[in-house]
Amino acid sequence: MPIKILYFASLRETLGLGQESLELNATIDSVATLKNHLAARGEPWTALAKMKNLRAAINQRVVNADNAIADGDEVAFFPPVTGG
Amino acid sequence: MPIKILYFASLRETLGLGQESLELNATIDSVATLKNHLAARGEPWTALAKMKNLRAAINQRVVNADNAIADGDEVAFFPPVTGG
Amino acid sequence: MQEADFDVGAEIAALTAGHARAGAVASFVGLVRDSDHAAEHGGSGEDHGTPATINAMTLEHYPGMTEQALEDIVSEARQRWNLLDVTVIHRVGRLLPGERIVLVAVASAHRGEAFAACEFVMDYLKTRAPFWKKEETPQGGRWVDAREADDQAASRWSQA
Amino acid sequence: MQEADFDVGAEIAALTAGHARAGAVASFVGLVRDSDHAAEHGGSGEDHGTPATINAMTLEHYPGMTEQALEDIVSEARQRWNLLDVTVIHRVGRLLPGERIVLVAVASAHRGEAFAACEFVMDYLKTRAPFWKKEETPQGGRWVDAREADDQAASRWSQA
Repeated sequence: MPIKILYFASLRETLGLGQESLELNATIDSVATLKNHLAARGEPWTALAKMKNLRAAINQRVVNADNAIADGDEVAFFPPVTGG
Repeated sequence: MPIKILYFASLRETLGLGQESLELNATIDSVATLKNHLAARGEPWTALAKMKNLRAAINQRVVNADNAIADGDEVAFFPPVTGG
Repeated sequence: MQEADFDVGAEIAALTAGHARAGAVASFVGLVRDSDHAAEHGGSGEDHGTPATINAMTLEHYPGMTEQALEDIVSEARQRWNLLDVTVIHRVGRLLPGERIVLVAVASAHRGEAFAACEFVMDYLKTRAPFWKKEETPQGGRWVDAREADDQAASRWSQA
Repeated sequence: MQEADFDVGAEIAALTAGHARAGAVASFVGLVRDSDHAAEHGGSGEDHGTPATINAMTLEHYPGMTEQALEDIVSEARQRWNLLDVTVIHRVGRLLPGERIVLVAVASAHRGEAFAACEFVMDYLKTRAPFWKKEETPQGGRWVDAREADDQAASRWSQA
């Protein structure tokens, strides 16, 4: 079962993409390894590696880079929040 | 010109009086001496001496006991405030 | 000071109507509660062990001085923080449980200043504005005692 | 979350309607300002020396996570203070200067708890709830940068 990846705000605009699906494999098993995999696609995906303070959530909870990802998870990447 | 004296809240009720006029003299020249003069009238005026945390204002500004009183002043005595 | 109730939403909206830089409004509404003040706090008086029902509350004030005291408090808040506008409304007369007593609303560019100033105005109002509350309870009338907690709250601002 | 505006007075009144012990409601309303956020602060970016006019603001959010984040924040506030009720409303979509963005209202028996909880919810909302602001200025669209001051404000609550 693939994971769902969501992008928000300036990151969504930079990538020109709001969401996608991806099949996990042995080398993509955490937020950090997923981020590296995506950034390795080249421009504009390098933004994921370059953006300072990139935030990530798994299943709608904020997580750290070393957090594991499992099949079927909803993973989101976004800049620091600015509501209120 | 006499001074005007105002009493508020529980003090007003205890004294059964909201306001009065009084002529100053050589022995009544400050908040403290005025208070002593009034308390010396006997019951229920001793309440002025007995009440802890009695507050006083001259011309609608809170003052200390040693504050001088002048002819024509408006002097008020009241318990600690409890609004809001 | 007024006997009539006030419209919280309208007051807050009016506060920012002329201020395009206003990004923040902090406000406070104080209400008549249904049970005894001292008892709720464990009591400044030992004879208030259980909360007494309050049927009504009468607010007395010192006409003339009240206006001056509120102006002084708002003026001090404006000196301490960068505020765009401040509204203070305090009712007097007889009020029932659930009725609004007081509104303080502060508009500023940023929320930190709005919150601090609003709390400051309330703390000073509670200790410096000449209002007195008398509760009507089933056991009779009772003037509310000043709370030490209110003095402590107000004294924070002079230590800062 | 909603696109529609909200009625501050009605929300505050509703908050205390069922709570006879409510003596205090602290609330906060955040509004769209007419000039640039970063510039007002002296700027996290050096290229914002003078305030830029803001024509409109668009608020994006993360549906699903937003609800969860706000629930978590309110739940933490209720653990920290003795609160009677809490309302949080945050608008999304395109808003004009002067329009309301957010309402936080907290009812408690006493004002100290109401003020603290209201400010806590705002500080956490600003740093933990997935909303993002994009300003429309005469120079074009611009995503608002997160403010270090907001992180500092939120971090106060973990030191306490």
